[in-house]
Amino acid sequence: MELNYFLILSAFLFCVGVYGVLARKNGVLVLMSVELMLNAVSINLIAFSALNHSVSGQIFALFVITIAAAEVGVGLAIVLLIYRNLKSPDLDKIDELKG
Amino acid sequence: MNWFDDWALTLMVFIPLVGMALLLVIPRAQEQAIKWTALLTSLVTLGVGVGIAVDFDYDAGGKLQFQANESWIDVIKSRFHVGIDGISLPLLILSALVVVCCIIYSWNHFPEPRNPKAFLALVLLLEVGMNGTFVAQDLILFFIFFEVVLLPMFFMIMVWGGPNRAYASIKFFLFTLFGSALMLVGFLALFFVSKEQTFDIVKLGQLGGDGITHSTQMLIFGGMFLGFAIKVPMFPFHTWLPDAHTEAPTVGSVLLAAILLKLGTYGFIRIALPLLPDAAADWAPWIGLLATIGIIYGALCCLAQTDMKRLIAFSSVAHMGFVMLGIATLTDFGLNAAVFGMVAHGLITGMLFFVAGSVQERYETREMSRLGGLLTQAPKLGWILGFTAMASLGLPGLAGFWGEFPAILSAYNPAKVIDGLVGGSGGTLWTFRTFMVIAAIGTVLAAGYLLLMLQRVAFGAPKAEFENAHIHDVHTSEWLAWTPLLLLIVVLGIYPNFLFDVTDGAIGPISKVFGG
Amino acid sequence: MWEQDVAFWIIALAMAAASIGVVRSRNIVHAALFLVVVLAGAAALYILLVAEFVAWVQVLIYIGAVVILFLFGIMLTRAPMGGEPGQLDNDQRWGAAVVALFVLGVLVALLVDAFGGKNIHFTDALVEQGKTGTVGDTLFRQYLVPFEVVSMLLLGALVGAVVLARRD
Amino acid sequence: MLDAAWLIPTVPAIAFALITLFGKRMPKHGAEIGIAAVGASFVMSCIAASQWIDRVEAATGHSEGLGAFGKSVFRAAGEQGVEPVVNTVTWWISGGVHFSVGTTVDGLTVMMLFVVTLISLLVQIYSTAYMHDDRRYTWFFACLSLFTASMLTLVVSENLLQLLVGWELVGLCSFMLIGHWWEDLANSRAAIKAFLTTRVGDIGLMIGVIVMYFAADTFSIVGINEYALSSGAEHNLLLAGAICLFIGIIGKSGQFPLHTWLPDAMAGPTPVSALIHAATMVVAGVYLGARLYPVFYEGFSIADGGINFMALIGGVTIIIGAVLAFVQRDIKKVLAYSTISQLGYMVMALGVGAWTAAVFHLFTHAFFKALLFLGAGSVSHSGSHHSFDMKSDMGGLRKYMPVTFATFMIGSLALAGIFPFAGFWSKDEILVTAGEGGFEVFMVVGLIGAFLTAAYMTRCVYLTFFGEYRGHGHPHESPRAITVPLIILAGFSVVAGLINAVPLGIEKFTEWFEPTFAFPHLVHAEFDYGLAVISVTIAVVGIGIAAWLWFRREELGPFRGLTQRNALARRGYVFLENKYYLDHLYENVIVDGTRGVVARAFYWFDQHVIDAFVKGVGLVAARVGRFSYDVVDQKGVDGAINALAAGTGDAGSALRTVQSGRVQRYALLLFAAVGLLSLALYLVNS
Repeated sequence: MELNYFLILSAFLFCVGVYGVLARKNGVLVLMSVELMLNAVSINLIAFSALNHSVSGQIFALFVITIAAAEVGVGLAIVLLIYRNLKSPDLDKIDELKG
Repeated sequence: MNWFDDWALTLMVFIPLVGMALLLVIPRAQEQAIKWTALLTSLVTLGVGVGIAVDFDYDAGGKLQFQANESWIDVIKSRFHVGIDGISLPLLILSALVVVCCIIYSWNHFPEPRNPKAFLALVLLLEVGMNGTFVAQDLILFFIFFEVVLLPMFFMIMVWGGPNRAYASIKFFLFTLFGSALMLVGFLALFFVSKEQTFDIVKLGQLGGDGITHSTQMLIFGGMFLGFAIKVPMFPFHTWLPDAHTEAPTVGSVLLAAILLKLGTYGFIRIALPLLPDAAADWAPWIGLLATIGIIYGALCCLAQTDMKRLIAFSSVAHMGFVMLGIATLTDFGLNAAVFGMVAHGLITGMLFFVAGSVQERYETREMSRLGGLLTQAPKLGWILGFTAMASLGLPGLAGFWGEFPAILSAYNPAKVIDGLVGGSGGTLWTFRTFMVIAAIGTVLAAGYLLLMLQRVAFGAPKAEFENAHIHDVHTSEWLAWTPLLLLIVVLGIYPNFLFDVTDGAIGPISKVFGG
Repeated sequence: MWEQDVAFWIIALAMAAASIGVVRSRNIVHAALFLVVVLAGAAALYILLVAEFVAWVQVLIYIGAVVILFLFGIMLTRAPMGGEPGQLDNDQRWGAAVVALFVLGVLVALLVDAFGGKNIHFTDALVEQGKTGTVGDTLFRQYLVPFEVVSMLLLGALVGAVVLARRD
Repeated sequence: MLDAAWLIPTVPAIAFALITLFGKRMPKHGAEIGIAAVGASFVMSCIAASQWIDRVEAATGHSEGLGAFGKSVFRAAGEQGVEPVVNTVTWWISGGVHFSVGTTVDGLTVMMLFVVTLISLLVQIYSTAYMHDDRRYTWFFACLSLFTASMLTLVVSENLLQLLVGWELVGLCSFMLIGHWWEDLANSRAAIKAFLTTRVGDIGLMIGVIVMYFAADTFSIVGINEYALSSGAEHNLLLAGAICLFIGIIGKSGQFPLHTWLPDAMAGPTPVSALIHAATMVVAGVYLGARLYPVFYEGFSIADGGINFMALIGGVTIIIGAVLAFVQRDIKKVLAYSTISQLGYMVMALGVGAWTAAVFHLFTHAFFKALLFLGAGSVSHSGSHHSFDMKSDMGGLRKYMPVTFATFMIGSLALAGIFPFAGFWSKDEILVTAGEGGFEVFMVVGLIGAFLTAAYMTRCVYLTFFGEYRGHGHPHESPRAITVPLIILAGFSVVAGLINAVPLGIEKFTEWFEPTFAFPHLVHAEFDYGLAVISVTIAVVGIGIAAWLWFRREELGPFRGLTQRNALARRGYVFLENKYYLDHLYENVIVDGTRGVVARAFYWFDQHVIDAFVKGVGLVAARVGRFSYDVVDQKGVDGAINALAAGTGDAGSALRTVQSGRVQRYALLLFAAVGLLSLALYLVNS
């Protein structure tokens, strides 16, 4: 099977994720988009693992999954905090760093 | 002591880094702990340095000792290769010593906005870079350490500097960075065109530019020349120096004058000359010319100054001119004189900046027209200023003389491989003898501006505005910081062999290439 | 081998469509459900690539845990379900689209250039390496230290999340 | 002692350190350390001298000692004589060559050791009284000790480099002691002037040392002398070396045209003037000339007669110094110009081949000039209330200060060259050797100088000790610490000349002190009674005319007010008053010119050309950066918000618009940049 099938699919997922991260206002949705990007990476890792007959790619994918879980946990906590403080989960409300 | 032989230099370089890391974790409020940590770190470093000096095989000063050669960045064939010979040793010890003195000096007078934690951390980081440069035997390693010193010095001027600090610090940073960029290009070019494709200074030195066409050598040397000459600084690349010195805090000025300027001249002796001897021989008369111009030019600019620190800064241009003149002759005499001159200038000008800083701290001005009568108000400080000025003007019996006189001596008879500015190889002698006479005139001008400074600052009666000011004489911390420097100035002046004996063995192999 | 190709295309199209759904859906709960499709698709791909252990972990952790977390998050933040178009999007939608497409273009060009013509060969060895035993072996021998580090990270994340989200 | 000569300078050097560190806590505030040290040095010098004399006499085969006046035996031409005693250790190495430091002891050395230590000792004793209430009494003694140490180092040095060290260190001491009362800016100016002027000469010395090093391949004095006399010596090198070294002598020994610092150096305390600016330091130049005599002898071709650089400068200095001594009001300045003039004699003597006469004159001059200076100090200390102005604060002091008067008279007569005082013997020897060596011109110059010397000293003595007292103090005789040194020096001024009283058949000075190793074979002229009579007559006439002018002033109708009536006389007087305008040339034209115009011009060049170029490069770089930011970045990437920034070009507000504070805006830029960079990399690499 062509390696590029997987890579291009993953690139597509990644870019959709990028779009989501950039364009979505709701914090939870941004986090979901981040998950899309992470998955894209995982697919890449598995694909290369199969190409090179090396198990390391799978291990990395496992780590990515683990870290994604952690990220979602912390991320959602942050979104909750934002919601609690601003009464809205929208990210464009936070602009304290505005120069 | 095998263990020590392998690790001493690495320790020397990285103990300050560890000390700096320790400083960073100590809370800001615990000032005493911070100061003591910094002092102990620098003392331990100096201790290692003394251990190296004791263990050093002085009969084999030309051989690299305390070598460590580990793989580092394999991708670009750069290795962690450190080692010292008779040229590096004195400078390494000087660097470790001056840092200790600086930390002691700043004990009770940190410049505004205080913050000893950050200040001392920067000093220690600076030491990492300085020590590293003096021990590195790999071009990339050398370059990295050479650049490491920029950042702490930049921040030191930027944060603790005088009123015009932003301008001075950025000028310093960009100017020197510009030079080192060209130098790096030179290093890379050397890597690619050399026979062995290596960054190892020892190996490249053995090749001695073998197999590189002459025009390429000239270009590569030109790149290195710019990098080193800006650091030295040689006329006409010196204009960052007065601004940086004038604005820098006292300790910054001292470190800048005592060690940082030496990185440039050290680079010439360690890298530029042995790696590209043919190009060096062709560049030499021009280096000599710029050095001689620098001697007279720096001295004349000194005479026009009204600001004490700026005067001392310009005097560095003149004094480093003597060092560069010695290097340009490519002879034993000249190179030995250059190393001696580097150490002597480090001690003496460092002291001058210390004193200038103390004067500024007491009178809150460096304008010489407002000062006067220091000898009546703070006699000991005044005499130390006088003593240091005398050392600086090259009085025999003090260290400065042994940098100046042999440099002038060497210009009488430069290496045979050099061509004159006019008249080809036949004109060499006259070219350099003209330099010799002009440099000798420079010594009179040096006496002129230093004595003038002494007269305006120390002699006479105090001006009306300071007549009733309470001027404290030399503090304990100042005594502690200055005594080693003052003693060294005297000891090296009376018995110069302490230094010449160490350097001579290491200079021999370099000058041999030039038939010296 | 055509079966695998067919399977891939089906999964891929489903994932692509679902992923668009994630980022374009007006209903936030729908978005989460679309995400489930994408994640499941990814798991299916893993199986296609004989990485069964990772596939099951994907299903368990992602679909089983992460998506549930998302749903909790949605409920806790009272996200609007359905409504005005663009309510969930900000004002730089078009810029984002341009950038994403641009990055996609670059990536595809790069990938085609770099990996065009490379094929994955499904062999017995590949099957062997995808087995749980092999993966476990590697994980607890070669990658033991990273594994421990990741566990510390998880602990840190746990504590962090508690600290952040706690009402006090 | 000849082998341990290094001890002689070391003892005062240690004394310097001790006085500096502990002097203030000592009961006599450090003076006792200084006197003890220099006393020890004096004793050691005497031992060294007697040992050397024994050595010489053993070599020449008769040993009657000092008391016996026998006809001396001299070596024949080409015969090598008594070798100097040389001891060295390694000082520094360069290029594998070892450079040594050590001592050379020969006749010249022991003579100088004796003179320097004796006068240092007397001056230190004198200073305990003279400087009694000084603010920096201890420091003064420390400086004197350092000076003695440096001077002795210079004297015993084995090589030129070491000599250079001593040479500069005595200069430093001179600087510190002239500027001893630095509260007054005039004093520190004089100190700096002295230091800088001698440093100008030191350029010559330094280059001369270098030239001689490369010519002879050694710094060793003996080695250089041997080289100069060897057949392989290059005359051009010797000439160049001799000229350069002589420039050093001009600076140090106050020769025309670098003599102007010496009168100003009188700003220092009087004992310093006696020790440094009369007896010892200023003769260091003459000493160098004598030490390296073969170089000068061969370099200037002195054996050929005629006119040479050295003799010419010496001759000019005799006259210009003596003439200026007439127009001074300050007694110390009279003596200073007199010193210049007498140094001219010594240099001229070297230039005309009269080595022994030059060194002999150095020897005698040291005693009577130190005596005169100390006498002047005694006058100001006890007679004129710390003033040195002869015209307004002195006069008639012979009644109040008999000892000072008597000793001062002896010194003056010795200086004027009256038989049988010390100055007569040495001056006469110079004149006679000049006459016989083919330098008749310089003999005449010497005679004119003798006349002038006698005349100005008469004026000086008259103004100080005769007539009515014009001061406002209560003159009395000085304390014993002052008078005893005066008496001792007066004794030497009377008898020192007899050591080489040629007509009496005594030539001990020549025998003992003239080098016989690596030294040109000099002709010793026979004593000439006719010339001796002429020179004494000329001196007596000089005294007579001057005395007549000053004692019988009422009868001097035609001469009084000459400067008011005659334009030529007035111009001449003004010309002398301004010291030939040399000071104007040096201070106003050269120094101020360098400091003011040249230095400012260079600094202007530095700031406005070189630095401006650097700044220009920086500015252009900044412009380019601003442009690329404003136009490329702002209009291209973030055109919507750019309107704000592009108009003002203000980087601050431009940055502000980018910094929206929104994470996603940053992320957008980030990804765009990543994409662009990847594309760029891709395009570059493909």
